[in-house]
Amino acid sequence: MDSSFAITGKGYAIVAADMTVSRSIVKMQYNEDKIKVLGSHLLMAFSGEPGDTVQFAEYVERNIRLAQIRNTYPLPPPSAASWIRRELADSLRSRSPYSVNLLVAGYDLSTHEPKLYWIDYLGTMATVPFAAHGYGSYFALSLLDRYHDPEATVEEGLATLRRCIDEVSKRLVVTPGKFKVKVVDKNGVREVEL
Amino acid sequence: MPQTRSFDPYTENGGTILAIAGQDFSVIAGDTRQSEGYSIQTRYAPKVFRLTDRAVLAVNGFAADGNMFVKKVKQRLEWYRHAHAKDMPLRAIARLIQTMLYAKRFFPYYVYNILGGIEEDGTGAVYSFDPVGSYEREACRAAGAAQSLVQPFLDNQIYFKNQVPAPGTTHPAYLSLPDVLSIVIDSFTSATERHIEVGDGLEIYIVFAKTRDLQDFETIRAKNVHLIQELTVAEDGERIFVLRRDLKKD
Amino acid sequence: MDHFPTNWGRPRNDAFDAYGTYPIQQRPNNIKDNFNGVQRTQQPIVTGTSVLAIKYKDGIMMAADNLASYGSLARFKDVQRLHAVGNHTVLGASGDMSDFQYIQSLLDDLIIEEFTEQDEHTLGPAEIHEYLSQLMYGRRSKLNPLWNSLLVGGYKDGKRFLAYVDLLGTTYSASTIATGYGSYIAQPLLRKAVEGREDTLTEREAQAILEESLLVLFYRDARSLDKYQIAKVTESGVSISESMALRTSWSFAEGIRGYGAQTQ
Amino acid sequence: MAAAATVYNPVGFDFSNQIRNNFLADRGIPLPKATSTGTTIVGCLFKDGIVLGADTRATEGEIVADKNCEKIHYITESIRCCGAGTAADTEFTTAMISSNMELHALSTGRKPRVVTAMTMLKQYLFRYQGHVGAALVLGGVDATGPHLFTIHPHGSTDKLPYVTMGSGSLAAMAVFEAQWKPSMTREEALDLVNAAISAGIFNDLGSGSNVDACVITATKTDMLRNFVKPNERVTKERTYGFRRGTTAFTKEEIRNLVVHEEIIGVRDDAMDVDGS
Amino acid sequence: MSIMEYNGGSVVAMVGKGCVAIASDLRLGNQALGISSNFQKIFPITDHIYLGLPGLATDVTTLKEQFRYRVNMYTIKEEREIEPEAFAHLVSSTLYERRFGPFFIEPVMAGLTKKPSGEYKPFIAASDLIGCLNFAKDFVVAGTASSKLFGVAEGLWEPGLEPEDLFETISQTLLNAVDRDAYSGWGAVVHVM
Amino acid sequence: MNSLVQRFDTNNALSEIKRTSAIIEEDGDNVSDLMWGSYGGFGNLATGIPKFNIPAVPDPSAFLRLHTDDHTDPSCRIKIQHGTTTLAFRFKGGVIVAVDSRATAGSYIASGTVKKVIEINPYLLGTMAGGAADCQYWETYLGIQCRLHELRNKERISVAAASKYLSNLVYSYKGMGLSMGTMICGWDKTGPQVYYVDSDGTRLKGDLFSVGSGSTFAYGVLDQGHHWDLSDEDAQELGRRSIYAAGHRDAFSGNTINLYHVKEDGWKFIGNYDVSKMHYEGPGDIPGAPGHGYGYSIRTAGKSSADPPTS
Repeated sequence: MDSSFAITGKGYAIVAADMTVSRSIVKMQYNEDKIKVLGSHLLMAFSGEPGDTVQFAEYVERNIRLAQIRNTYPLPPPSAASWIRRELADSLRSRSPYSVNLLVAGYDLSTHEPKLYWIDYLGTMATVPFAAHGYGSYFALSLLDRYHDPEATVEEGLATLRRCIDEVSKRLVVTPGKFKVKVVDKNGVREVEL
Repeated sequence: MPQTRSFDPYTENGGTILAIAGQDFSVIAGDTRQSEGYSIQTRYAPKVFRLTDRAVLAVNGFAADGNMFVKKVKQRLEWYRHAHAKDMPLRAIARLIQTMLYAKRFFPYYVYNILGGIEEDGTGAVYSFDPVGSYEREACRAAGAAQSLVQPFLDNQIYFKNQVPAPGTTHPAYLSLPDVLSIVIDSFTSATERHIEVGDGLEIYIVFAKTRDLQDFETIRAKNVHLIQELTVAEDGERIFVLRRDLKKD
Repeated sequence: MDHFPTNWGRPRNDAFDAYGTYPIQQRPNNIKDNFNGVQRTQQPIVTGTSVLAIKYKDGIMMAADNLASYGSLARFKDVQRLHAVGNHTVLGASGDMSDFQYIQSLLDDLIIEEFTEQDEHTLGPAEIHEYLSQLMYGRRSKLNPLWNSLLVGGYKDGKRFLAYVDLLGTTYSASTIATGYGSYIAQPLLRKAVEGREDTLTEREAQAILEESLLVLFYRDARSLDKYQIAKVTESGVSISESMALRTSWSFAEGIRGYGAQTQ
Repeated sequence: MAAAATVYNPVGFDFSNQIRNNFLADRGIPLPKATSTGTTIVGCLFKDGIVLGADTRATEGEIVADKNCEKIHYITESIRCCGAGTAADTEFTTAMISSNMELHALSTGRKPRVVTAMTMLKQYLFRYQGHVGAALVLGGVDATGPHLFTIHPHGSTDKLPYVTMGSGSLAAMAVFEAQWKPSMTREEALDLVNAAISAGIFNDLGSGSNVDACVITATKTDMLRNFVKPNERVTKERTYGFRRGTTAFTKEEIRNLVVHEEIIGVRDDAMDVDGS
Repeated sequence: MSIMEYNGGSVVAMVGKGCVAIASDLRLGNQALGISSNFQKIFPITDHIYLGLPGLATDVTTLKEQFRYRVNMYTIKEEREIEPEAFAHLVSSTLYERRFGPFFIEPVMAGLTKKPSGEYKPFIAASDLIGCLNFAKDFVVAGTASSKLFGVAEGLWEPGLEPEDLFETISQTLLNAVDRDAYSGWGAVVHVM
Repeated sequence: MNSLVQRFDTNNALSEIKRTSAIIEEDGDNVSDLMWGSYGGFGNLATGIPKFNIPAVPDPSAFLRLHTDDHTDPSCRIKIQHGTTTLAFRFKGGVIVAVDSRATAGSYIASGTVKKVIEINPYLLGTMAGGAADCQYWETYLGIQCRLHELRNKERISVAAASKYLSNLVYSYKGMGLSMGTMICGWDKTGPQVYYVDSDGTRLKGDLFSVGSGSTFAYGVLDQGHHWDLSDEDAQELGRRSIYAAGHRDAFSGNTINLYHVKEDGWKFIGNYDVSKMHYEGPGDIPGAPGHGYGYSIRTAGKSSADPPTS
């Protein structure tokens, strides 16, 4: 029952993910961080099969770091997303595939724009202005169609995000609880309290 | 020889039907092939039936259910005629068909019905049904094996879907009879090309409102004398004709 | 009620995926096995193979061999699968022979009943076919079918009649019909020989066509026999021939050696 | 993955997707089936050689995917092979055997024999235990005379004077059983093959469109593509052209492949620089 | 629901007079849920070949990358641009290689072949998911709306269409077909060569 | 042996034929009623709660599941049309009812012109989600009963009573395979009312419901814009916008929007709106409309989230 959302705005991208880890009918943890900071300007929210998620996120984190060490420069968001997708698609062809859904958000310093990629566990990738995974997407996407503004300020963006979270809390059978929210813009990554 | 492990009371006998309503006429058509699996059972099994002088029913799906259903509808209409000394109006027949189909909700008739004809106000009408009786009145509808091939073509040619009219004009609200007939024939020849269960023969029923001038039809009739037959029973009422022609037999 | 629309409009079964497992719902894989408990004729036991019939100038002609098989065993070699019903109709049956015998007794009773009425009406082939199609459809609707494919042929009031009905109640008529394996093997030959020539074929030609088809069937259908009967229905009524034998030829096999490189 | 991606394919099949596809299948999603052609293919012996025949319909389920496909495949100049079953399998299997036969011919320096092709095919198909779904009619003329075989998907073979395969095989076989006789002339054999294929075309829904035939004799091979065309489409009742501008669109981009560039001399002496 | 319908999408290609057109919808779905309305399914391979890849979206991206790689390798090794016919066979053999674990893609190709005389001849082809090629003279279709596309295209297509008319015909074919398909739609793109 | 004697007893042939005719008479129609009088030839709606033909198998609902529409099993033959996004909400000006018009059978869009609001009588509306035939049939039947109630009691039936009647009716078929999720909306002595009734037997009274595959998308827009004091125009716009949202995102919803408004003097049909037209052009120049297309790309045309440094 993971829920994650991401939206872009004027010069930034916001990624939000719920903080609960549940097993059977029990919430095991309610302050888990499901958003990995992959670089100075890159974020990745992950959800899916327990175990796979963290393993894959850490694997990606190390490799993105390695790429930066090797090349001096970090991978720009499009290249990073493409590489992540490829890893996921290839892993699906191995004996132990990762079942992980991802939202990769970053700020592209060369084009000065935020980038957001929706990637599912099959390795499907789409570039979108806003995205969601989990049951939350069934409520949030129509809401974002209505309220999302590509030129919104961070405050407006957070207000829109709050609408999504409120809606999901109101309508989803299992309320996701608290959300971790991170913002990436030209100055880098920072965490925001809602 | 049937050697299945358990008995399946349904089968599928292929074929396609369609109907188009004009302003004061209705066209109901079906191919005449009846097949099972890769075999042609017969090259001539009618799927379109005259119910009254202003109602024609096309059935498609499982042939045994279809024939039985038509038989029962005709029986009900006969009873109605005896009780009320007139033919049942078209929209009442539509509701009758709904309740008859729904009566078998838990053991459905595997039939897709299209009812076409003339309403009491003299307009052409088409009613389409799903196997358990949900129905609606439409201007055109295709059903059966090749419905997904034919219906979008009709959307385009009958409803002018996705077509921007030339500047300063609008699309006509109703098509003329010759246009409708040629679209029907082309629909079936196209479906025959691309769907293996459609072919052999084509039967087109044409129902005209009482008041309609048949001049355009007489021109067509004169050209196809041997193909067209009149089925009307009563005089001075609506008139029904059937046009038969061949389709490819492969 | 869930929000996967494709789950709608069909009976609920909460045993399957009650919570809509994510991301792809678990689907019931094997729902075909719900009818194991039903004890009814679920398969034929003693069976007859194809029946062939065509229209010709004077009426209709029908042919069937004399075999009733028990599985792959050629069990009874003297079974008559053509049955006269009244004076105008002949019935040919493939499929389960016991069900066929039941149908025969029903029809015999029907004819006797009709006869005792003495009302100047006699049942013609169309009526017999209608009766049988109602019977077969009714039984299929009770999910207790009579496991047969039947051909009804006849001649009455100057009209030929030939039609088919099977265990599902499916009916149709055509100028040539074949049941069972014959619908694959004999039907193409019959169609080619008969379609368009229904009004000119003589009795001799018609019989030759049927015999050739029976011969081909005997070559290719492992459940067939070289003993057969032919029924004719014409103006003058029904006649069913005595059992006859096909003249077979296997001479083409002389030149065949093995299935590959062998030459001797 | 990366190793497999070269221009020229490595030998054999690549199973890398299979784990993933099984994973999807386990989730209850039925995997799609490949194009499988219901077909009528036949072959028969006559006085001087072999006649092969095929219809030209390729189906995907109930839909006709190709109205005029070629089902008589080239093996060598005097050996041809008709294919039924999974379309891609017949295509690739015959192509592979064809090139192997060519290599065989080059390495032995002789005209290859029909039995060689037959043995290659049966061994290949047997190895895949029926998973390569090719049902074939192989015919040809070689130094030992005319030969006609059928090869089933599991690798079993048959050697007969007249053979049929595919969904229309029963219809076609009925024609052969009724009419075939030894030592027919070329015309008789062609007529018979035409009748057999036509029986399939008009009685089997999986077969249709045209008749292809191929006559192989010791001296010559005639590929009679669309030998008979009994199913031409009638002309449509009307034309369906649209007025230009009928379709609304939001954006138009033209990518001109011919780049026009006007070169303007900046100074008169530019040419001199080039020339010196 | 089959895996071919998981993400949705359809492609059609048509021949005109000295021209070809290839068109697709733009939807990327996750079953019934629409995810993106600008998902590219048609890719330029060379200046004279376009390739449409309807089917499972992850394989669209994977195959696109693989074909780009193989075509580049071909160009380097052969020192010439790949011709449409050769490319069709490259697609076919790439797919058949995975006969027993296929990509869930049914490619559609459209291109112009340069004849010795210097003119360009239209070329279209389609393949099933294991590489059975279908060279047609009129039109080819694939994707979740394929049966609908077959029906409309069979009705609307006519020989000898000029590029502008071909655009109208292929657009009308695609739009009306995807309008009857739940898994295709969300905008469309048409390429006319 | 006894049965054998009977078999060949000529006197008994008649009974044998009767037995077969009993087999042939396979459905339990009350023939005499339907043949005669003012019911003559009509369907079974007019003659009380109809009898249904049940297949003779141990588990009829399993039989039905085997043969009727099931996305897990493409080989099943009988494709029943599905209804999809519907919504209804209460506000100070009455009840807004909005629905889409798409019916799908598998991936094929069987119809884009389905009337999913069933006009039970001038004061009552029912919506249609789930099995189209189930909704049409039982809500028509409900209409008959409501009229009879009026005739018997000389007053209109309350929304509560009508919905309860329907709920009891379908509950008696629970587990048989009926599928409907409907909102019964109307205005009675107690004011505007909305009841949700489904084939499980659930009956809920509430302010705001949405049912169908696209309901979550409709909720997303609806919840954000809904409050009791909406003006009539804003409420209508909210209904329209919410169904558009579902029609856009959900593959099984779409084509056109039908909008109804129930007020004290009965329901009024506000309009039919094409979803594609809403996407590109919006509802046009009507009160409450945004003045542009609803589509995200239309609404945000020309906007960019790029933030190039201003030099």
